[in-house]
Amino acid sequence: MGKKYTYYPGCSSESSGSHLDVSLRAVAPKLGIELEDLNDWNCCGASVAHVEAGALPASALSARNLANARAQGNQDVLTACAACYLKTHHTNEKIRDKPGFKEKINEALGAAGQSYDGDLHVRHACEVIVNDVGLDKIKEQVTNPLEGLKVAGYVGCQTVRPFAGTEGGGDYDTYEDPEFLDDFIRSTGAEAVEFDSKTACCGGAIALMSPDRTLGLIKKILDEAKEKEADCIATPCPLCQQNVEMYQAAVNKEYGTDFQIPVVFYSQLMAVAFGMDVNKDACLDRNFISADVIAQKARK
Amino acid sequence: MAPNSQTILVVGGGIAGISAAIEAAEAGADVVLLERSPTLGGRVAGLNRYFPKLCHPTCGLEINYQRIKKNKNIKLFTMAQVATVEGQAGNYKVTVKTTPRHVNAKCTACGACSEAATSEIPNPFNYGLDTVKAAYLPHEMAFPMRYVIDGSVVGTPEGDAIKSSCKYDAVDLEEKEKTFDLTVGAIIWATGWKPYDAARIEPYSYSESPDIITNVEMERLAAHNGPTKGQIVRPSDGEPARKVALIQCAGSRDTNHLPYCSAICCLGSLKHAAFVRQQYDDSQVDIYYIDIRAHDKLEAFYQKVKADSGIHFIKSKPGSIVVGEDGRPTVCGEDTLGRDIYANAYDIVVLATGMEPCSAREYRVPVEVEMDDYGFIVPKTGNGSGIFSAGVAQGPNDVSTSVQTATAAALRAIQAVRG
Amino acid sequence: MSDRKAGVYLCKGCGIGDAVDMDAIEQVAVSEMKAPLCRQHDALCSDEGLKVIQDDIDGGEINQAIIAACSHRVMTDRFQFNGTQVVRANLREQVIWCHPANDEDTQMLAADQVRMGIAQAAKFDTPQPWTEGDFNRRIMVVGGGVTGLSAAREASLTGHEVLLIERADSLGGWAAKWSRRLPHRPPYRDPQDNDLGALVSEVEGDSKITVMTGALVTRTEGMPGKFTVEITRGGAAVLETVGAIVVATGWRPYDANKLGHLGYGASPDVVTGVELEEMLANGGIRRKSDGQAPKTVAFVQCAGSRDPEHLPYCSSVCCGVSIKQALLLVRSDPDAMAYIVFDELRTPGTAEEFYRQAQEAGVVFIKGKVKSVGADLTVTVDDALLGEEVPMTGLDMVVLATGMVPNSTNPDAEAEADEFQEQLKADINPAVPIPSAGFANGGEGEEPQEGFPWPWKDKTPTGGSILNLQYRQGPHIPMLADGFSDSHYICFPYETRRTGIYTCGPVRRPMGMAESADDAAGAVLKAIQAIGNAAEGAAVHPRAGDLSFPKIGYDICTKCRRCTVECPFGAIDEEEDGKPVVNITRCRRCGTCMGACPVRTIGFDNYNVQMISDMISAVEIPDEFAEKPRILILACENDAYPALDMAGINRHQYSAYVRTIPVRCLGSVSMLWVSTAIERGYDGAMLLGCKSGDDYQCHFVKGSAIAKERMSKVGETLKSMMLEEDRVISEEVSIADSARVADLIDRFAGKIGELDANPFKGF
Amino acid sequence: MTANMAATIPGQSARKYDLGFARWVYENIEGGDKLSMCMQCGVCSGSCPLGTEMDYGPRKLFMMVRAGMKDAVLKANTMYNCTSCYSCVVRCPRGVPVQYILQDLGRAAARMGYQEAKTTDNARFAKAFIWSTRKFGRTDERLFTFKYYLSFGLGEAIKKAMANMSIAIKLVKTKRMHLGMPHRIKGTKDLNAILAKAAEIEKREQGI
Repeated sequence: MGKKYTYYPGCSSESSGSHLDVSLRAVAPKLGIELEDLNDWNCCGASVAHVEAGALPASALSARNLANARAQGNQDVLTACAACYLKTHHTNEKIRDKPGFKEKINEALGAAGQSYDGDLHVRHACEVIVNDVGLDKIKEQVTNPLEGLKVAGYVGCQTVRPFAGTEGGGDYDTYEDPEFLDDFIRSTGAEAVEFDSKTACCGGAIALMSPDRTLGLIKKILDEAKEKEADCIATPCPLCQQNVEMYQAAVNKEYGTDFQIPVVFYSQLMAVAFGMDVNKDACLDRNFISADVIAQKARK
Repeated sequence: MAPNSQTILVVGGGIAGISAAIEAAEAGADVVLLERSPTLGGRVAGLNRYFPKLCHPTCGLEINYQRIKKNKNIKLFTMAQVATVEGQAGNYKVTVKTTPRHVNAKCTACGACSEAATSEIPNPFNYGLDTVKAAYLPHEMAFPMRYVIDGSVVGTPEGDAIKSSCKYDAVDLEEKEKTFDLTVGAIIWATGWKPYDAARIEPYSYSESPDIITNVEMERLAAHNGPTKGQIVRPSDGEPARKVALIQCAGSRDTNHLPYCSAICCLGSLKHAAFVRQQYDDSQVDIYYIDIRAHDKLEAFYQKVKADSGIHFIKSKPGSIVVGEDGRPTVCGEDTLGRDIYANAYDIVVLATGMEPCSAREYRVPVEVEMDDYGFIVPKTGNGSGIFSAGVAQGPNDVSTSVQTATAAALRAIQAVRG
Repeated sequence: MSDRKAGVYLCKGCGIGDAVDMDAIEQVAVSEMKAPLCRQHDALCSDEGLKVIQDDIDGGEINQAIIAACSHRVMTDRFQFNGTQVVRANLREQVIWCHPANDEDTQMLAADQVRMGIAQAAKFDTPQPWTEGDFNRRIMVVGGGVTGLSAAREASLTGHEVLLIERADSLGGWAAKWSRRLPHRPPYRDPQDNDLGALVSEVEGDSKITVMTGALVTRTEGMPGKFTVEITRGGAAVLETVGAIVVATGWRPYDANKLGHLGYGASPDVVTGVELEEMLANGGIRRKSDGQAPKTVAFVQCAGSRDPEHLPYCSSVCCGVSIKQALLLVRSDPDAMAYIVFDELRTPGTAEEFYRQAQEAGVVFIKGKVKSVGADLTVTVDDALLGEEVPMTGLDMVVLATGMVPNSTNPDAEAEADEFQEQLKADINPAVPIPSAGFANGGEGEEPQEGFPWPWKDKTPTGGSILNLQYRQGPHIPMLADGFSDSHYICFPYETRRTGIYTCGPVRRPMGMAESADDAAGAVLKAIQAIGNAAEGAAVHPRAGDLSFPKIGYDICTKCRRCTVECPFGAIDEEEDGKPVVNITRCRRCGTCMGACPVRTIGFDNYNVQMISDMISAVEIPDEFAEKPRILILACENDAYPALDMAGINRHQYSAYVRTIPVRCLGSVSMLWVSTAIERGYDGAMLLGCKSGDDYQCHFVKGSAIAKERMSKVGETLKSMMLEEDRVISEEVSIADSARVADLIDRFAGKIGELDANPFKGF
Repeated sequence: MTANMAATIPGQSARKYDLGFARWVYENIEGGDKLSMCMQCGVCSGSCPLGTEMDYGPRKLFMMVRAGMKDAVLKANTMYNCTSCYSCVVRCPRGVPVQYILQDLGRAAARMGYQEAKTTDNARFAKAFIWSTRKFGRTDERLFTFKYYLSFGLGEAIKKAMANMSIAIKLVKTKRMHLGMPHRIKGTKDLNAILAKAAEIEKREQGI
């Protein structure tokens, strides 16, 4: 049996990022990760809530989730979404470390009769895979190595920034040139192309509100993936996945390009390489730029 | 209690250690000088020129080496470092560990071993920018003037060939790590610095392009005895580097890296700007900086360099250096005086990496010393202690200040051993 | 030396024996040069080889060893035989490593190297040190501020008596006025207690230190080990004897009255940093106008410093001092606002922590040039970061961070005679443009221009000398164009042109308290060395330990004064009739006097005009039909000669027609040597020495410049001999020029080859 | 921090480098306590993906805070071009949490009623986002997006929705957007109570 974590899926798991959630749940047991869903979890607020709701209410969103998690036990909280991780982890640290903050947050939580004192660890799924699982475990599970598949590992921002290099963040990789995703890709038997844009910004939430401001950022990422002849882009971040996949048509229209590069989650690669069902587990059918190339390359 | 030993041990044979040893010896003290590498000279031996006079460090080293050769008070051990220290002021028992050079004192520096050698190793003197035979003279100004045989050839046919090439029985492939003991009255740590690892400044892509180099590498490129015989060229293709960016505070003044200012890099880069401009009439040099710290008289050097029409100062800490589509390193950031966002491509980009004291990480001082948060050994004054520091072991100092601290440390060590 | 028994030892090691016919060389030594003994060995530097020489010495066979092997720069320690004279002839670096093996010309060169060695040995005497009279070990420290106090204490702790002279009535200097000092110990974040009082007490309680306050040095004569100083106190003068002098006269604040554009004088609430410091030490910051504590204070950096109209240099400490004062202000009153207006913020090294500390405390840093400060305290800043001109209004006080002016002269003393004022016009200008291909040019064809006016180049500091040296070369300690006392400010910071007199602290370059205290310790060590060496008759840096010294043949001396004028170290005085007198312990043994002497009557026991002339003459000159020209090279032994050695190490090949003799300094080159060479039939001569001029690289400061000057007159001599002027040239060669020097030689040899052979051959 | 901070929010100062506003920022803006550490090196602005879209980069904005240029700071579009990539945060050599400060300055500008702040895409987007969060406890991408479009008026909303229709259809087809009832958490009431309380505390502390 694996190690148990309280799992916070986040809002995207129910919509645009559902294939991350499904594929992660599929591969987790094989990696020795036991996921117990967080009770009645709410939205983390992402990078958006703050401007409208205010700093403390934005933190209070995470604090409620943390209080719920604590009520479930003291196992580590795991989330696979970059924004959920950043907000929840940061709130947790502030409650633990920032003078006076715990009192304020608990005053707010008190309105619902809840409290929380900062003693949980909030961890990103990738960090857990690096630190608790290990690459060997991934390799052990590979039955259908993705030989010959060229993957551009696109980490994005918030998965690593600003916490990957901190002690609290598990100190599992660097901010600008992280290696973990390439390691994951290689562990599945695929080839990780040298991808300088690995931590370039896709525009984040601004891409959703004003795509015209951010198409250029997305184009740069696609440009390099194409230049490096990547078969697909793999990412850990739901918003990155969404932006880079969803706006390819708009980029093509704006710049006269013809990008058709599938954008998948690392967990989808793993599910395929682990020999699991390409649609039910790996959710390749949830990519609207066809990611069938992954299944095709997988050695049967 | 009278001190038992009047010998002063100087650890480190860079400019600070050399100066401390000679100054103490010329005042009559007995000195043992230890150097970890095969030759004296330390970091300065690898510099092309000094600021602000643009004169060659080897000139001063030659004088110092002559002083050592003529002074009977100095005993020199190379490839030696301190393993342990016990005791107190006036009576320290020091265990010294030596690593094998595989060449003994019979070496005449004739060079036959090097001719016999076939394999090449990265040249440590040139920071690995080129290679050198596995039997090599560290450089033409090496002191002692004696060859080194790299351990990689021990037990190989090449090693045997090297050994048999020597007519003077100077090759000793059997040589092992050794230790010996010294009794000394005072110790001066002059263990110097190493360049901050530029690869750790990830946005500056040091590992991504051969044309992104560090300031110490620039010294080697510009030096007549460097990998390019003094031609400042792009390491990637050997083409002249006519457009050059110098990036200040690459690591220094940065709480993510070295929180202190390394004090020498601004002047070093001003010097590098002059190197490039001296070599190519149609060159352009851009210096990216936060503050130009040309303190005291060195301000004159800054003003001189500033007066050159081919050198531009951009007050900006670049956000990143990326390798552009044409393969040229491109410096990206904001010009804080104009608020322009720039992306400028260069032939080479030179990172003015800071100084990290060897005592911080590389080398643990095996005796109780007061050390600050960065690993600099806090200088001691007055009586009571027999442990002193000099040069960059003490703080980020330039050559002149290192010599100053070394001379002061020599005096205080003399005070300690003479009670 | 009357009974010379020179043994010649020919080393065949390192391939010498393979490249050169050593038996033929032995023939030259024995048959031609009449060496009483000559031996060959396969490796002279081996234990066996050394034993051969030692046995000859022990057996009384020889008392001079001429070792023809590698360069004298290597195996120096091995070829030492307990006082037996050793002469080295370089067959390796400068013969077989840079010329083809088994070649006629290489063979001739090797033979000449041995001939020169034998000729040198014949004129080589072991120097006897000069140790006449008593040598005093006491150290005089001039200046009782932090630097001088530290120097006195350090000297005392090292066992020396000290005479400490302070012109004020009490010890302490400026630092005694500071409330707190800059942090110099970890964590470098907070102003530290001013512990100067403790140092003053230590000095006052030190029985080895004699303190004289209210005193001035009014006259200094003598030399290291034997200085006589006149000290005047309250009108009365006393004479004291000291062995060495440490000058720690420090600095004074730049006169704020010259800073009218920064509002000084327009409002009483525009004050200097020093004035603010005095307030801090005396109860806190108060406005002079109304006695109120100011709430809003701007600190203007570079008030005078880094300004061509005022002080061209950076005063180094002002940024730190303003940060300290601003911190003290905002800490004493949390509502107070402190602004530091700067151009470049200079907190080098760990002082960066102090900068951060001030920011954390809320001190605001504004980058920009202050254009004016009004009587209403409005500071108008060209705000570089906002990109607009900003009037800062509502200030309660403006503090000008005025710079440091070195007390390299005593501003209160009367200036010396005009002829000596000339000495203050510094001869070295650090702002000279860097000569180069692209440097300081708009492009090709444009003349390099001086970008930054260096105003002190032609001005002289006010006041009289510090020591009133009774030297032929004047009363002052030489200074550089920025007004600071001369110092070789890179490799050897304590070197001055006045042996036994060491400057330290801010008189040498701007520095703070901690660095000054360290600098004092360094200067004291140099003073101790000067005393020790003087007593042993040995030279100090750079020819440390050299026992030789210049001797003047007074029967021939014409009292022409060239030696007294040209000595870079002011070591030679004149008696009233012009007779030169060498103050031997001031001498650095460079030989510039020897080169200067028109009648060649100055020389050293082991280095003299005749010796080099004989070496030149010992070279075999092929006749004019042999088409084998000979070129004499006189090379500076510290730079050019090692460069030639390294040319060999790098196997750079060059003409084998050259015959090279190392010289102590080009300044020591007697023009007789050049004329001897020409008369003997050499076809050309090259002088290879260090860079001269404003960025000179000569370790004897003026040697190469003087040689250049002398060389300019050689052309006339050549013309008078009906020879081409360009047969004799002078080149600047640095130690790093190993590749270039080979090229220079070949080009010159090529030129000489184009000329007819020297008609004096065979005369 | 006092309960009546509201009275101390400084107005726009007539005098450059009046520290009233800066001190308010230091004390009340998230991460503002580190703002004084900025040494104006420009690494933040130079690292910013949308730096070219900004009226002023973060560096200059911070200098303007110090200079007391309250109106210019709070009217700037800088805060709304931050993508939260955190490059500035990890690169800042002085540990200034640039992104946090920008975000909170944007919030402060909106609260203080600056029209420039209230009419940005970001403000409209955030309003819609929070609406969903408050209503359902979670983000319903479909509903809040349309709500966001509606903030531009009905006509504009339909235009925007039509423009994105192909994406929406693809999302639905790939099971990444559902067409049923929004997922609603059980504790929406608790959540809203907590949020209201937090807002109340914040207003008490900062006066806005």
